[in-house]
Amino acid sequence: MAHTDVSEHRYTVLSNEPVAEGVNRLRIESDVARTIRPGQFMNLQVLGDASHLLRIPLSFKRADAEKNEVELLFAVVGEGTQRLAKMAVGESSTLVGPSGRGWWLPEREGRALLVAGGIGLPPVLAAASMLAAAGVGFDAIIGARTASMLVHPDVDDVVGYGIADGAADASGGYDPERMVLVATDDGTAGHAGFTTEIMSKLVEKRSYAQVYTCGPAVMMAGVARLASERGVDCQVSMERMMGCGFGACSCCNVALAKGGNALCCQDGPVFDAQEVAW
Amino acid sequence: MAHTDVSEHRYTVLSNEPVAEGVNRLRIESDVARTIRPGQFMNLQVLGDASHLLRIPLSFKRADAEKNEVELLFAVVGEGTQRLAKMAVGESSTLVGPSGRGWWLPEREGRALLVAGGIGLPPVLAAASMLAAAGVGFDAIIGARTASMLVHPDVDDVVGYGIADGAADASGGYDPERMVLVATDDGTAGHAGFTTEIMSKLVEKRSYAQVYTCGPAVMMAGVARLASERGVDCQVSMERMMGCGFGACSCCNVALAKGGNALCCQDGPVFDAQEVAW
Amino acid sequence: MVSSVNMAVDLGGIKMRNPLNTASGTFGNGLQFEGFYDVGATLGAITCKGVAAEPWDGNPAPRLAELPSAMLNSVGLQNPGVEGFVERYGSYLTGLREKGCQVICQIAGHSLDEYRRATELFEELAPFASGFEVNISCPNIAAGGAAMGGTPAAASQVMEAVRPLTKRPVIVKMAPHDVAEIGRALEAAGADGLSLINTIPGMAIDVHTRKSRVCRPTAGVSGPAIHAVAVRMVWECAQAVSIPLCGIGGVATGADAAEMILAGATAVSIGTANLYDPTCAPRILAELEDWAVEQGVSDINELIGAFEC
Amino acid sequence: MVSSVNMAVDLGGIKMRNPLNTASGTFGNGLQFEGFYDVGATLGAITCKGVAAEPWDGNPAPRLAELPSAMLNSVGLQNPGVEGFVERYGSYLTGLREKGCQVICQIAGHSLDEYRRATELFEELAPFASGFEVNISCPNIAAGGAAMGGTPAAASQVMEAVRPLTKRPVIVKMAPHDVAEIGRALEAAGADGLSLINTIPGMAIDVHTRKSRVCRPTAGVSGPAIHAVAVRMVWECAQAVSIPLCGIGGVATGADAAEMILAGATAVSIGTANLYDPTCAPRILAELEDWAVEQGVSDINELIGAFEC
Ligand SMILES: Cc1cc2nc3c(=O)[nH]c(=O)nc-3n(C[C@H](O)[C@H](O)[C@H](O)COP(=O)(O)OP(=O)(O)OC[C@H]3O[C@@H](n4cnc5c(N)ncnc54)[C@H](O)[C@@H]3O)c2cc1C
Ligand SMILES: Cc1cc2nc3c(=O)[nH]c(=O)nc-3n(C[C@H](O)[C@H](O)[C@H](O)COP(=O)(O)OP(=O)(O)OC[C@H]3O[C@@H](n4cnc5c(N)ncnc54)[C@H](O)[C@@H]3O)c2cc1C
Ligand SMILES: Cc1cc2nc3c(=O)[nH]c(=O)nc-3n(C[C@H](O)[C@H](O)[C@H](O)COP(=O)(O)O)c2cc1C
Ligand SMILES: Cc1cc2nc3c(=O)[nH]c(=O)nc-3n(C[C@H](O)[C@H](O)[C@H](O)COP(=O)(O)O)c2cc1C
Ligand code: FES
Ligand code: FES
Repeated sequence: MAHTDVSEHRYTVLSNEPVAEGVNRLRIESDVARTIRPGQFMNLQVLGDASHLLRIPLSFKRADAEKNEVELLFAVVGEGTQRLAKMAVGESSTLVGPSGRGWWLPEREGRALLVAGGIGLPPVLAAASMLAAAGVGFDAIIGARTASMLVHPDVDDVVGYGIADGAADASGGYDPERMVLVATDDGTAGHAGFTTEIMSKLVEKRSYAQVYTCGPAVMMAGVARLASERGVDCQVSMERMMGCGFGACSCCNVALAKGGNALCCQDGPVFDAQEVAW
Repeated sequence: MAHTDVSEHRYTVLSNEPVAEGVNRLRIESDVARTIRPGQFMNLQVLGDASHLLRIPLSFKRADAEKNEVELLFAVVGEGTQRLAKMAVGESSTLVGPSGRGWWLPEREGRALLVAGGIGLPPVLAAASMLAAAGVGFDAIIGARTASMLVHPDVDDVVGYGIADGAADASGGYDPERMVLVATDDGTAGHAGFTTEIMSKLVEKRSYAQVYTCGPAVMMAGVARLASERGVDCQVSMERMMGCGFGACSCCNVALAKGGNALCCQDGPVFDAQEVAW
Repeated sequence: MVSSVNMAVDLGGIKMRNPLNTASGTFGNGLQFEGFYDVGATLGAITCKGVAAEPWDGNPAPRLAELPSAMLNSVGLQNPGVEGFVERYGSYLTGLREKGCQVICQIAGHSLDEYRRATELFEELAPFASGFEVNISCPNIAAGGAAMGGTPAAASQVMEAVRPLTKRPVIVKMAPHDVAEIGRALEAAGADGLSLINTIPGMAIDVHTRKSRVCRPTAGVSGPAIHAVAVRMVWECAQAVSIPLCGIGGVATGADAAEMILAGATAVSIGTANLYDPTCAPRILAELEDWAVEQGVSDINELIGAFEC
Repeated sequence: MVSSVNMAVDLGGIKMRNPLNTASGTFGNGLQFEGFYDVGATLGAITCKGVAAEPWDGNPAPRLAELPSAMLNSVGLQNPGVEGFVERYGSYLTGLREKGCQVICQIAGHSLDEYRRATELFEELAPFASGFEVNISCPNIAAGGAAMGGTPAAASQVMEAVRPLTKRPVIVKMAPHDVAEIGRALEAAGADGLSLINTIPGMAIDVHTRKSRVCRPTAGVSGPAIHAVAVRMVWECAQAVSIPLCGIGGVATGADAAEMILAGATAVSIGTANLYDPTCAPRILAELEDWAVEQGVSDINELIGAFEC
């Protein structure tokens, strides 16, 4: 319950550039790299505009404890992320983290399925690396509104890319079983439609022990329903506006199926989908 | 009374660099150069921090109507001027101006005396150029807290420099009569003490038709008193916190000797010293 | 301004071509903005600076301090008196009326008698006034202002004093305090509309000198920092009265103005934003119109009070 | 922290080593900040989140919106009930006391009876509590909270209900409303101190959906945007009562805390700043101490109410 490992760390921008329409890749140097685990997040302060008090909570794609480096992907959506996108190499500020509870490995044996929608991608890529490292096989469904918003190089890098069987895995090896499927709302790449449409077909062909998903709330609810119908465990990474990001304000509640509220920043952001009141 | 010539103009930074301790020279390109007159001011918006609503009122040193260029000097004192000091060449924002009533030429024949304290310098330099252009002879007393805060190149450029008789004037000519005297609080350059101490001696040696002064309120009050004792006309450029800078809010009142209040931004910033309730 | 949406609203008998008004004391008397845009051709109405029967000097300097996303002012209603006001601005304001922009003159006073005298003088000298706004909420004067508007009874007294003296619409400018209760009392006393809120009393101390950063211990906070509080008060007041409201407080964008309308305001005044962003009004108006179009209504009046809760 | 200035203050019987306290609901229950600094060794006191006799779920999401220099929250006092609270935090809070940091437990309730039951449970289960703060000012619950503290009579009732049940110091957390009048009533009802202000009710509307940006129509505004208003209320209250005050509202720097003290606060709580700048408290404390030195006093108590007007 207590997260006394959450602390304030400096971070310095190593690189910060667009990698898809409205999406930046940010590499930072920070001590948080040593302790942060896949699915956890950090809360970044972007200096410059004192009228915006709140930090920006971001999940991450990959952390390198030896190099003290973290790689993040963020969507430029509002004023905070616009200012973050303007941070230049060498500029520095502080972050609070590592925050919350990350992904856990499947509790049952078997294949995993990753489903990422939009900017839900980074924690899903972190899950992919975690699974690859643990030797757990997985397939992935990656959704975006349109082809130009797909973060090609990063997906490729971690899970392989394209509507094809078999893809390079994070360790550079090759998983001949892996399927990586793409959906765009407008059909400009892969399936024209939703990730859940692909998923509902995929779960008929292959059986999974665990689903990992992050994306728009409505997508995650759909993924959770499909998983539950098939009796597959499902972990969801939830998003909430955050006042603090470390359990101090109770602003980030997630309603629970059993009644009552959990805190997204402390009890999540990763939850067992069954526990969430959708 | 109405200043319907006050308008919003874009400005673009041409150069912006320190010229003395805590003082920047800023050159901007802006249409306001066409209409602004010595002693008037403009109210600059510096983007970036929405928590600071107010613009920064700045007088100017020189305006070039043909090139659309204005040259300003500003002291870096608080968050607004710190952000202004970070504006890079090519960045642009808006300014409101030309604002207020500027200096007027002496109403009587004779020599003028300029007294500038600290960052009161820029409008005094503008007055010097105005006088030089009108062929009015003048002397100048320039004060600063310490030598490193004296804006050498700019003073030199406009009125000549140093504790010496005779100096180059703004038009590049030479006025063999001109005295340019310097005072620093700590004696690191020129007279050790206040500009008013120099002035009280100078007015015994030379007679003046008009004094022009800008600087800390206490200095201007002293200058005004000395001028009035000698029966010399005196124009003062006053400073107030400004809500608007164009007569819309009545926040910038200057108490008048005859009772009541004038508005610094509209009826000033230049006032006849006799009219002000010191 | 050709628009597919009807933007005209009626603020208690003051027929505005669009909901945009200006907050008293933040717009000079209009003239100061002519270098920025054509005031008469743009706004629905302007509200002039508070004016008393006789000239007032206002407070000593300093009158202004900057606060986070806000400013603190203690102007204290410096004004030239009704006669001086009409002399300086009468012909300009008559011109505004001719261009279709309504002119609301604001009445200030230290006592019931002074409110009466100012109203009588306005009636006599200001044919250009479309209506009046009675200021019972200035926090920066020792007598009158907020001191006269602090309770339902005191507020009604002022309204009852002014009401018989003019047939033109009278709206009352309220302090950010008990707006439902005082609003009801003012409606009963004959107000044609209410405008709210005036600045919120606040205090800024220079901790080095231990003295106020402005000329009096407390002064008025305005700007984006007070917007959410102002919207809430407009909403509370709208539930309590049936006369139209003019929403004021921290409006700086079309969305801010739209919030006021959804909360129940018929008109919206721009205040502090005029000072730091003097060209904001035409932009806010355009944004407001875009929003009305986006909302799919044919008349902006359909959006008044359309907040869903 | 060795200092030439005595920083110790007495908040109505709660003896604090320095004036810094934390605002309820913005500091978890201390434990959440242990990764940032040694809470027990730093602060004068902490004030825990409001706790009721039984667990409360709080409000549905969304509970938070960002505003200019402020935030808007509608948490609605989610809490695990006194038993759950003591179970989870009791030993940690006992540890804080041992380190010299006072622990103020906040009492919440929907009715007089619930306030009484919570107090009784605290008395029984929380020996670590240095004193209590009664929350009669939460704007985010339908019953109790601000609804119980809106008038002098209602506020006194709560204080009178709680007073006989404990011998420990009881302070009351006030809403930003009629603080002089209600403060006097609370003093008469036996309060040992007052803390103010709670969040200011505000409203933020999503103009596209026409719905509130948080789960209820109105919610509480906090942060730097409300600081000047909070300082003014502390000053008004200080004139009206002789019990000590804890100043709360938008404190983010030593100067902000110093303003509160000059206005009449004995202690100062940090609220929202803890959330976005979790290491701020030790910095604010150092700045406050530097200021006391600069002011040339040997005891910070000399600066309480030392505003010059
Ligand atoms: C645990 C967690 C992990 C996240 N990881 C990532 C990530 O890896 N990459 C990424 O691009 N984004 C991520 N987000 C979302 C990201 O925090 C928001 O997009 C960002 O805070 C928006 O800031 P802004 O100032 O630019 O936008 P604003 O102008 O504040 O808002 C723009 C939009 O974003 C929404 N928003 C604002 N703050 C949040 C928030 N804290 N959570 C969710 N939505 C928000 C607003 O409701 C609004 O619709 C994460 C959020 C959480 C809670
Ligand atoms: C008509 C006029 C002309 C001016 N010309 C110049 C000039 O040519 N060069 C120059 O360096 N400065 C000039 N100033 C002063 C300049 O406007 C202030 O230094 C500046 O606004 C400070 O902004 P800030 O945000 O950095 O400081 P803040 O953090 O806001 O304040 C720092 C200090 O500056 C003072 N200050 C803030 N605003 C003003 C203001 N509007 N007027 C006076 N003092 C203020 C504050 O009281 C405080 O002591 C002029 C001011 C006026 C009114
Ligand atoms: C400098 C200044 C002067 C003001 N003068 C008056 C006034 O004369 N009469 C009045 O009713 N309100 C006056 N107000 C209050 C505004 O009309 C408005 O109610 C308040 O500022 C809130 O709106 P805002 O946040 O948009 O500025 C003044 C406000 C400011 C900032
Ligand atoms: C997220 C949040 C939760 C709060 N919860 C409580 C609470 O449980 N009890 C209470 O008395 N005040 C609560 N408050 C109010 C604060 O204690 C404080 O009075 C207010 O936020 C003003 O101070 P600030 O501007 O420094 O935050 C809460 C405030 C916030 C922002
Ligand atoms: S964001 Fe503050 S408790 Fe989760
Ligand atoms: S600054 Fe607004 S009237 Fe002068």
